[in-house]
This record gives sequence, structure tokens and C-alpha cells, in this order.
Amino acid sequence: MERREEVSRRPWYQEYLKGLWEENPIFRMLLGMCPTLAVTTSALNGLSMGLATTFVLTSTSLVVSIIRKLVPGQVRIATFTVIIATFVTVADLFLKAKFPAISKALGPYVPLIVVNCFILGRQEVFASKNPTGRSILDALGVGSGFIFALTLLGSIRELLGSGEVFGHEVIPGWHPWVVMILPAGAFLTLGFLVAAMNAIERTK
Amino acid sequence: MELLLIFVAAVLTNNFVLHYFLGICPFLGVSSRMETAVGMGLAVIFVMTLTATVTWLIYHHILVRFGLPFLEYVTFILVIASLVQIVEMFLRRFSPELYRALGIYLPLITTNCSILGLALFMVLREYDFIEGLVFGIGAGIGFTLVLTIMAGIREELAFADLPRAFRGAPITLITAGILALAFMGFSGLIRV
Amino acid sequence: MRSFRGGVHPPYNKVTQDRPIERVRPPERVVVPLSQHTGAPCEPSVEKGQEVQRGQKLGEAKAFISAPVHTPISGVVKEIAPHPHPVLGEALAVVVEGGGEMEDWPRGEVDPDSLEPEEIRMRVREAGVVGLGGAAFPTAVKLSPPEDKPIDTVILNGCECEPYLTADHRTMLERAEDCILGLRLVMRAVGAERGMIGVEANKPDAMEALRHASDGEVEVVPLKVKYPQGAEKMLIKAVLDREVPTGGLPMDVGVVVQNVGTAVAVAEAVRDGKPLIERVVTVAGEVGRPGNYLVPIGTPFSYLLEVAGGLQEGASQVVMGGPMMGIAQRSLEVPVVKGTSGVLALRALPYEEGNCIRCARCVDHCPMELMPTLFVKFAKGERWDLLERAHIMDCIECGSCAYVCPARIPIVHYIKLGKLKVRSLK
Amino acid sequence: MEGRLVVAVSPHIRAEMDTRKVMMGVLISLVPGIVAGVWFFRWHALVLLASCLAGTLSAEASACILRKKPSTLGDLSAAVTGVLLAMVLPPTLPFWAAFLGGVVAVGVGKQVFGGLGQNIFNPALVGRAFLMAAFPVLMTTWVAPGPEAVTVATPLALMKFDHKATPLLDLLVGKVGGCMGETSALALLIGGLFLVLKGYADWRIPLSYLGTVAVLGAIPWAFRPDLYPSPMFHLLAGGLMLGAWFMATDPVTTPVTKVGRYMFGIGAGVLVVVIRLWGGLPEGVMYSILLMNAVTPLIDRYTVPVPFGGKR
Amino acid sequence: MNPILVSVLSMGLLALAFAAILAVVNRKLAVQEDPRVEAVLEALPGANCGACGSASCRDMAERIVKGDAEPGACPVGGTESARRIAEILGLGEVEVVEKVAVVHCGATSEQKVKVAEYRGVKTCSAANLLGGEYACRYGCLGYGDCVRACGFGAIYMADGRPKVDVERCTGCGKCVQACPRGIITLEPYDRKRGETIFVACNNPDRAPAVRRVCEVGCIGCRMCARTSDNGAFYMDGNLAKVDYGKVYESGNWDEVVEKCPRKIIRMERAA
Repeated sequence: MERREEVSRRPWYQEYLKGLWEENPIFRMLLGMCPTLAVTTSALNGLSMGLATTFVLTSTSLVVSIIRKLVPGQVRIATFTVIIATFVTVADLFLKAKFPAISKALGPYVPLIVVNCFILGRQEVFASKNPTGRSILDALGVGSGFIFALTLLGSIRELLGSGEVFGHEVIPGWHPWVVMILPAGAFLTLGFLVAAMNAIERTK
Repeated sequence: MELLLIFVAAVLTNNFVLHYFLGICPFLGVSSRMETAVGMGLAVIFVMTLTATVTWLIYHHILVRFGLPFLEYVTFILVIASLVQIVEMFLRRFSPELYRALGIYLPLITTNCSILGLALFMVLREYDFIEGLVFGIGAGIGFTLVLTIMAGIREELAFADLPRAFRGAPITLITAGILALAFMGFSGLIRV
Repeated sequence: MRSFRGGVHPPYNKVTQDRPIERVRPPERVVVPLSQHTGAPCEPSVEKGQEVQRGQKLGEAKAFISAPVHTPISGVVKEIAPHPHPVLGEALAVVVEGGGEMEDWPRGEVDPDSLEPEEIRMRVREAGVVGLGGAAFPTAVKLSPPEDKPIDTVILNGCECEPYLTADHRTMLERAEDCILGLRLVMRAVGAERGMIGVEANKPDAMEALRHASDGEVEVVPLKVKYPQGAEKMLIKAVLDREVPTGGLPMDVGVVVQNVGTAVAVAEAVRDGKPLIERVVTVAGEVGRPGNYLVPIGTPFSYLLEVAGGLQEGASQVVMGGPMMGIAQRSLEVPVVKGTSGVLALRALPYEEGNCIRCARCVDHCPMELMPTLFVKFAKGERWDLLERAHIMDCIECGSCAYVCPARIPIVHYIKLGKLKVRSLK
Repeated sequence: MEGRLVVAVSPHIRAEMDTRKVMMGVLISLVPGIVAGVWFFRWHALVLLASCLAGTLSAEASACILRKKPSTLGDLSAAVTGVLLAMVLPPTLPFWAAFLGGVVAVGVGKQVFGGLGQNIFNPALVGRAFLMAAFPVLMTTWVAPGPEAVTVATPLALMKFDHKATPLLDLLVGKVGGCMGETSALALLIGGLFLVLKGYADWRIPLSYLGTVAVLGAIPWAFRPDLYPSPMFHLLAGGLMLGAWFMATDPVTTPVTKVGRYMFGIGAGVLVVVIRLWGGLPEGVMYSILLMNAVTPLIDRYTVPVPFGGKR
Repeated sequence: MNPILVSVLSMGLLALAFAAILAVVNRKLAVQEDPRVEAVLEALPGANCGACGSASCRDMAERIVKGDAEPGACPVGGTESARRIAEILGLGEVEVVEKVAVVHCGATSEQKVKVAEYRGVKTCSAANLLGGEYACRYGCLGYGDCVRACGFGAIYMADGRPKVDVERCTGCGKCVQACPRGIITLEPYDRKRGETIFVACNNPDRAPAVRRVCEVGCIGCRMCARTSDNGAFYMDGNLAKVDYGKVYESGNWDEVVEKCPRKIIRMERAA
């Protein structure tokens, strides 16, 4: 079956804004959970991960939207993946060279951006069907949504885990909840956050 | 003994889902029904074992030999994508039922971080071939174990009067959180 | 003492067990439903305005699983129209107006060993005898087991495990000889060699009377006092240690079970040619004069309750049958039918369903060894496919699960609903 | 007779026991354990009890308000959770941590799953596991019974790390360090027997749980009595008595089938012995029960009994 | 050796190798699938609601392609999707009459005669086992099973009887299945006027019996049948019925509605 060109007809700013809420990858679409849960032990880690992912997403969307008409349907997934993997390698080498501390904190989860479902998802759903400008806006929007989610989650976990946010003391004399840094804390916090987002969505 | 340690660690103490957060997307997606969970679990065990062997061979005999370790991500993802596609075709041919049930999740095994994570961890920890194989099987079994437990729980929860906001992913995440708390009981069982 | 697994011990409240059976003066108007039994309704064989004599047939059984109905009083057919029915809600009934005193039916003579099985079956069928325990299955059908199911034992069910009810108890005590005669006629009809009577151990006087009447040819088996000891499958398990296979009938294990009241009806039908036009009914609970009454079929509940002293303050529910399995009535205009073993006036329980706490009391007490907790879960979740796989169709609706449920879940209600859905989806 | 007749499905009579009475029965049977706890740890125990109850009851009440449902405090299940939680916490735990534990127990352990009867994990143990992971230091600081709070190690820790056995009589009476309600095996045994004999809980789980621990514990001890504790020690030390009689018998989170209950007890027993002897932690009762809670749906699924008259 | 050359070479060779394997496997294990299934699936709404009786939209698409189901069988997709599917399958134009749910009981809880107090599970299907609290054995039980069954929020309870929001109703038929007394049916809807017309009673009994149980039940007076100019109203025994083939062509149904002595020929109008 031929793939149809389904150009989006939203106003351009909507292309960016929709990623923040209606198509927020974490809270609404529940994609890209692995890095979300793994690296959000602190707000800073969440933010860095978000930035790295947004870089990969935007670069990939750029390339894909340019070459979208050249890629045959059957091998499109493989092509997208290879492009993503390339940019992830770039990001990884960059972090290792310039921010070794962050690179160490994020550990193997930087290379795992390769398999972040929503990056591939955006290519499949959007970049492969839309012109370059729109695709970049879309990527930036979804990326921002991702950064927002990760930073929020990281902040909450850091706050409860140590009484600090971005390393600044927020609640003096806080007795740290070690569990927030552990996997269990990640699951519980995200679970409650998504539930809260559901509740907010419902009252709209 | 070393092999047993690797195995137990991969299944229980450092479970891929509950400790490394690998494979959360399919974990959330296919854990709602027991049959699909078991099918997916078996597919993952199979793919993981295969991946462990193939990536080990390629990494050590091609990338390292030619001094190209920086190509590992691209190579690994290529290998995994092809493997999954082969499994998919197999299923489609020999078990259309399972194929239909697993539906969109089969292509998602490609983007299942647990498979790539497995390859990466294997390289990172410098396992030899046999260790890598055991690690792959253990990780697959660990994934399937948690997936099955979760499916059992979720089939039960399907009948529960959950608060509306918690239905679906939130309750699954919270259950996984409690499960992670419970799995902490195994900590120290094997010191990795 | 012999018994089965599971079951419950509700307070028995058998206050009427010492009240002798008392004959009720027939009302001036009886309503005789044409469907008083399991199986096809019978067809009216009288016309409006026709004069009928006591014991005359009002409806003819055309189908195999069916039974004719007869008028308990002499009079005139007033109407053939739908009327309230205690089991079916509404059903076609023949209304006869007349009255007069009820006399004893003339007694005949019979030697049970001289009759051919076919003759017994025919007389039982003509008399419209059905199971008087409650389900009202046509007795003649039970007496005609297929060739490939040889019957070796007939068990008379004298358990009467439902609280309040004492009709069978009084029948065994006062009509012990007819019980034994009925049993021997049934044994001859089905070609069984062994006859047994299962009685709950709380009726020693009835057991004594039966033993005395039988001269030792039938075995009177005392059984543990436990509900539902009188359920057919439980009774067979307790008496013979045989298990009726799921979906099967007693004849699959070579057994025919008859209620003691039915045995008396069989005896009267064969010996005296008396049709089933009256039966013993226990009226108990919040009524002025609880007792065991011999009531013409077709007598409205309102009339019967008045005879029994009227409803007392606090009675808010009228149940046909026992409190464990009986049917709550919407109207007192429903008539006594052949399956009416009791009419109870009760204080209705409040409805206070809570959450299941999975305590498994229902599982532990289920005599059929089913999982009622699953039935509720699946019925609430509308998973009819799972309900069927959980063997809901094996449930005998004895109510033990709902009786013990601490969360007050009306489990039987969910089960009835589930069965209906499962059946309708087939 | 006035008014309309009531129609309802049979049965029209009911047994006395209702949910509230079941919960009350559990509370009553916990009394000996609580008395022992208060006797040994004085006001520490009372503060702990009050904080935990405040936590569980307020979480239950808030959940009902948030969900706009009638209050369920009356069924006493939140109170049972609160008392059980207090009994498995160290007596000197700060009151705010105990309160938090209570909130987590009912909030995360029960109400998000839909409330009474629908939770997968034992709420009190969820609360405790959370506190254990959140405040590992506070949760492993123990005091000796008596008016002066002297820091001590629990008998299980002494055994695990120093291979020192505590006299069995002390364990039985409860003159040892440990959680508020876990120290006196005797008091718990009395309460547990009451619970089971009065029919509030099923005897199968405690029996198979304790039996498995005793049998499995005896095997290594038979070979190296100098290194491994005796089965009696296994039974009396730590939280096993409380866990086996009161936590593992929580009907909501354990199997409904009889075979399933045996499996639950045996599984939990195996886990306790494995964690105690080879794990990094001295005690494994809580984890063993939580893990078996997780597999309870699977157990129930595969142990459905054959109905009467079915093929066996 | 030049690292760039080596990387290009090795990646290329690896890619080639895998491509070859895939190609072979693809050839060996190919599964024939009708491309039309994909196309039909696209034309369906994809809600996986199950209203059509199939397990999923994909299942439905397969059945339509096989010919086991009509192109218009999806109740939610309506005319638009039916037309597209017919196009895909080359069947040409298919007429689909849009239907909405109508409720054949219009009595409020005060108008129905109560005879009992019901204590049990508060759903219609459960209450129906015992007959509920009202005397009429054909009328609405009032516990709202249809409201819960509706996935589109198109039914709501007012004064103890269900009302249909014709704008939201998609005619999926879930409520029809949910009603244990079968008082809901799907009937054609007059798009032009934006309303439905129906008889709000389902009691086939004769007048005296109906009067005993309900203040507004159909008493079989034949007034509607006599008044109607084109025979759009007729009697089925003692119960008035609407012939939907004719009713929207009728010129005087306002008069028919007006003349009904029990006021049970009703209309549901789009808001």
C-alpha cells in the first residue's frame, strides 16, 4: 500500500505546543519510559537526559523529513533506527568529552536513547509525512514535553530524596527518603504523576 | 558458580524491569493479559538469547578486531532489528494466533530497550561468550517472570473498582513499584 | 455420621415440628395454574362455565415431561386466564368456584408386588404426581429410566434440611406406612432392589416410625444435620458415597431419589386413584398460628395465611419454600402449587452489599466445591465466558455461599443472573 | 400487614459474621501482642500505635472523600492495618515516619487499588517495605526492652552477623530487641490460636508457613549446628510469628483455594529461610509475604478446585 | 587502514548480510494477506468498541473483506465509512439508513404502579430476575443498565426512565442488548427534521390490565391507526406500532400525537 502524504494542517505554533500537553510523550502517550524512570534521580540528570534526547529527536526529524520521499516503505524503520543510532553516538561522544560527570551519571541510558520508542514514533507519525519546518517544530515540542516531564519527575524525586532541587536546599532539615532514589521510588512517583495528569485531564 | 551468580542476578536481584527499567514500554503494554504476556515473554527470551550470542560474536570478532568499538550502537541496533524481523516472520507463518495477539508489540521488541541494554551491559561488563549467553537467558527469564506476575495481577485488577485516574498505566507503575520494594528482599542474595 | 463436604449450619427454627397436620377448609375460589411443574405446561381440558367434580382433570399433559392438573374442589370453571404464579411470576390458570367441606378420599387396596411397572407409571402420571420437594419434576418421568441406565437403589429424601419447614417431618411421622408403600411402588417401577430413606439425625421420632412401618426391609439412614443435606446430589453422596457426575442425573449412578411427600402421593395415586389435589404446607415465621396444613392446590396465599392466624407485626416478606432457597413473593394472590413446601412470613433482611474480602468462606462452604467468589467477580465484570468456564452451571443455588458471606454479597443473585446470561449466549 | 412485600433473592437468612466482626476478631486477637509490646517498650509503643493509626485512618478517610464515597472507617480494616503496621516497626521510630508509613500503607497499599478487598499486597507490609527502603537507618535501630532505651541488635542480626544465639526462653517471652509487636512469640501465638480457632482466619497458611520454615531450617542446622540456627530459633525469632498468624492470613491478599493456601505458606516459608540464611538481610518475613502476595493471582488461577462430580 | 574506510566497509557488509538473510526469510515465510483488509481497516473508525460483534476493528475488516459482514455493518462508522468500504471492495453505492435508539416505555417512576420493595443488586438485569418493584412486566425497571452500556453518553435517566440524546446516539445497539426487557429498539431517524417518533409503551395486554399497572400505558384504543393519513400507525394486537417505512412521509403525525389519549406517541428531538 502506498504511504499517503498526510501533511498536518494545524497553525504552526500548535505544532510546537501540542507536544507539551496533548501529545506529551510521558504523561499522555506513556512512551520512552526507560530513561524516564532510570535517570530521574535528580532534577539535573532529568534535564540533561531531556536535552540529549531532544537533540537526537530534532536532528533525526530534520534528516528524516528531508529524505522522507527517498526512503522505501519496507526499510523505513531500519533507516530511521540507523539515523537515530548515529546521532546518539554523536551525543554520547559529546557528553563524554565535555560533561564527563553527567555522562557518568546517565551511564548506559544515553546509548539507550536509540531505542526510545517515541523518537521512532515521531518519525513514523510525523517527520516522514511532513515538511522540514513543521517536523522540527514538532520534534522541539515533543522534546520540550519530554524535558518538562523528566525535570518534573527528577525534581520531585530529588526533593523527597534529599530535600534539594538542582542541588539547592529547599527544605532545611529534611530527613532524606532513600527510597526515592531507588527503582521503587521511580515507579511510585511516576505512577502517581500520571494519575494526577489523568485527573487534571478529566477535569478539563 | 560464577555463571550461577550471573544468572540469579539477572533474574532476581538486578531484574531488568524492576532494577534497570529496561523494557518498560512492552511491560506496560502486554501485561494486561496472561496469554500475550507469556507469548511476549517467550519471544523476548528467544530474542535475548539470540542477541547475546550474535552481538557477542560481532562485537568481539569484527568491531574489536578492526578497532571500531564506536560503531557498537549502530551495529547492535541493526543486528537486533534484523533478528526481530526474522522472529516476526516466523510467528506470522507458524502461529498467526500469537502473531495477532502480540500485534504491534513485535516490532516494538526492536525498540525494546532491554534487548539493546542486554548487548550493552554484556560489553560493559566484559563477559566472555558463555557468560554472555547465561546473562541473556537470565535476563529474558527475569523479564518474563515479572511480566507474568504483572499479568496475573492485572487480570485481577481488571475486576477491581480502581479510582478512575489510576486505571491503566498508573496502577501498573505503582504495582511495579511495590513489586520492586518486594524484590529488594533478594538484595544481598548475590553480590554483584 | 455420613455427610458431604461443605455446607452450613443455619439455625433450624423448626417450631412447628410438633404440630400435627391440620386439614384446611377449602376456599370458595381456587386458582389452579396449568404449569406447576418442570417441563411443558399442560393444556386446558375444560371450558369456561363447565361444571367440574373434585379430582376432575383441568389440564391434560401433552408433552412427555409434563403432568396433568386436577381440581381440588367441586364447582364451576369461572375463567381460564393468566394469573400471578409463585414461581413463574404469571401463568395461565383455571379458576374454579365452588367449595364445600374437604372429605377424605376413598381408600383402595393394592398389593405393590402384583402391579406391572407400566401400570404404576401410568397411574402416577394420570394422578399428576410431581416431586413435592420443591423442583416439581414430573414423577412418572423419573420412574421411566432409559434402558441403558439400570437403577439399583431408590432413596427417599426425608432430610428436610431447610430451616422452618416441617411438612416432610410430619408426613414421615403420621404417614409412615404410606411412605414405605410409595417407596416399594417406586422400587418396583424402576426395578431397583434396594430402598433407603435418608433422614437428618434431628428427627429420631420420624426414623423410629419409618423403621417400625418398614419391618426392616428398607434401610433408614441417619444423616448429619447440615444444610443442604437434602439436595439430591449431596444426599446420594452421603447415603451411598456416590458422586453424580457434573451435568448428570442421579440415574447416571444408578439411583432414583424421591421426596417422602412424593412417596405418599405415589402411594395414594396407585392405591386409591387419588390425583394430587392437596399437599402438606408448613406455614411458619411471623404468623399467628404456625403449623403444618393440608392445603388444596390452588388456595391463594392470602387465604392460607389467614387460616394460619394472619401476618404478624414486622413481617415484611412472604417466601414460598424454605428461607435458604425459597422464592420471595410480590403478591399474596399467588396460589399454593404442587411444589409449595412452605409459606414463611419473615422479617426481610436489609440490602447491604459490601466489597468481597476474599475470605473464601463461600468456597469453603460450597457443597458443590465451586468458587462462588469467582462467580460474583465475573458476573460483575460481565465476563460470561469465564463464568461458564468456572462451572457456574453446576451450581445448585443452595445459598450456602450467600448465607456465610461476611460482606453480605447476594451471591445467589449474581449466580442466577450469570446462569441466565450463559444460557442465553449459547 | 401494611406496605409492600420485600422481594429479594434467596437465602432470606444470614449468618452472624460480617466484615466488621471479622476485623474486630483480628483486633482482639492482636491484643496479647500489643500488651506485650507496651509492657516492653512503654510509651514508645503507645506513640507508635497512635501515629500509625492516625496515618492509616486519615488516609482511609481522605480517600473516601476524594472518591466521593461513603466513609469506610466503620469496617475497621484501616484500624487493623494501622495496628499491624505499628507492630512491625522499631519502637523508637519517630512519630512522623510512623505516620507516613500509615499513609503509604493505606494510600499506596490499598486505596489506589480501589479499597477494601481489591488490593494485591498486604497494606501494612507495603507501608513497612516503604519505610524500610526510605529510612534504612531508622528502621534498623533497635532498643532493648525496658525503661532505658539501650541500643541493641535483634536476635536474627546477632545470629546472622556474629553467629550468636539468643536463649529460646527470651525469644518466647519477648525480652529481646526488635519490632514493637514482634518480640513476644508467646503472646502472638496465643492471639494467633484464638484467631484461627474462632474461625476468623484459615489455619492452613500459618501451619504450612511455620512448618516449612521449621523443616527447611532444620536441614542446615543438622549438618552445622555451630553455624546455623536451630528450627526453634527460626520459629521464635523475628517477625515470623506475627507474619504467619496475622499477615499471611490476610484474606484479601492470599489465595482463596485450599491448595493455594498451602502453596502460599510453603512458598513464603522457603523464601524466609533463603533470605535469612543466604540473603543480605537478617529477616525476610515481610519480603516473603509481599512476594507471595504478588504471585497470589497466579496461584488462584492454577488451583481452581475440581467441582463436585467432576473428573479428579 | 583508514578507519573511515573500515567502518564504511564493515557496516556495509553487515547491512548487506542482514539484508540478504531478511530477503531470503521473507521469501520463504511470506504470508499472503489481502491488501484490502488494510484498506478497509483504514476506513473503519478504529475505536475497537465491539459494537458490531467482532473482536476488533481488524477482525471486522477481515470479515467484511471475506464477505461475512456487510460494508455497512459498522454501526459507529455510519454512512461515510460504509461508502468508503463499498468503494474499496468495488460494490458501488450502499444505502445505510441511520438509526437511533428509542425507548418503548415512557412512564415516569410516579406513573408506574409499585407493588413490591426490591432489595438486591441495583441493575436492571438483576432486578428483572425478581420482576423489580413495578407492577408492569413490560416496562422500564429504572436501574439504568442502558445508561452504563452506552459508550457515547447518549442515554441518561430522567424521572426514572431513560431518554436518548439523538445527536450523540450512534445506533450501536449496546443499549438494546443491555435492556433485559427489550424495550429499546433501533429505529430510523429523520435527519431532516432531526427527530424520532415512537410508541412509548411495550405492554401488549388489554386495556384493563394495562390500566391496573400504569397511568400512561397503551390501551389499544386504535386512535392513532384511525387518525393517521397514510397508515404509518397500526395495531399489533393491543399495542400501537409505527411503520417506519411510512411515518416520515406522513402529513399529519402532529395530529396523531395530539389525539393519543395516553400521550404515549412521543418524539425525541435533537437539542
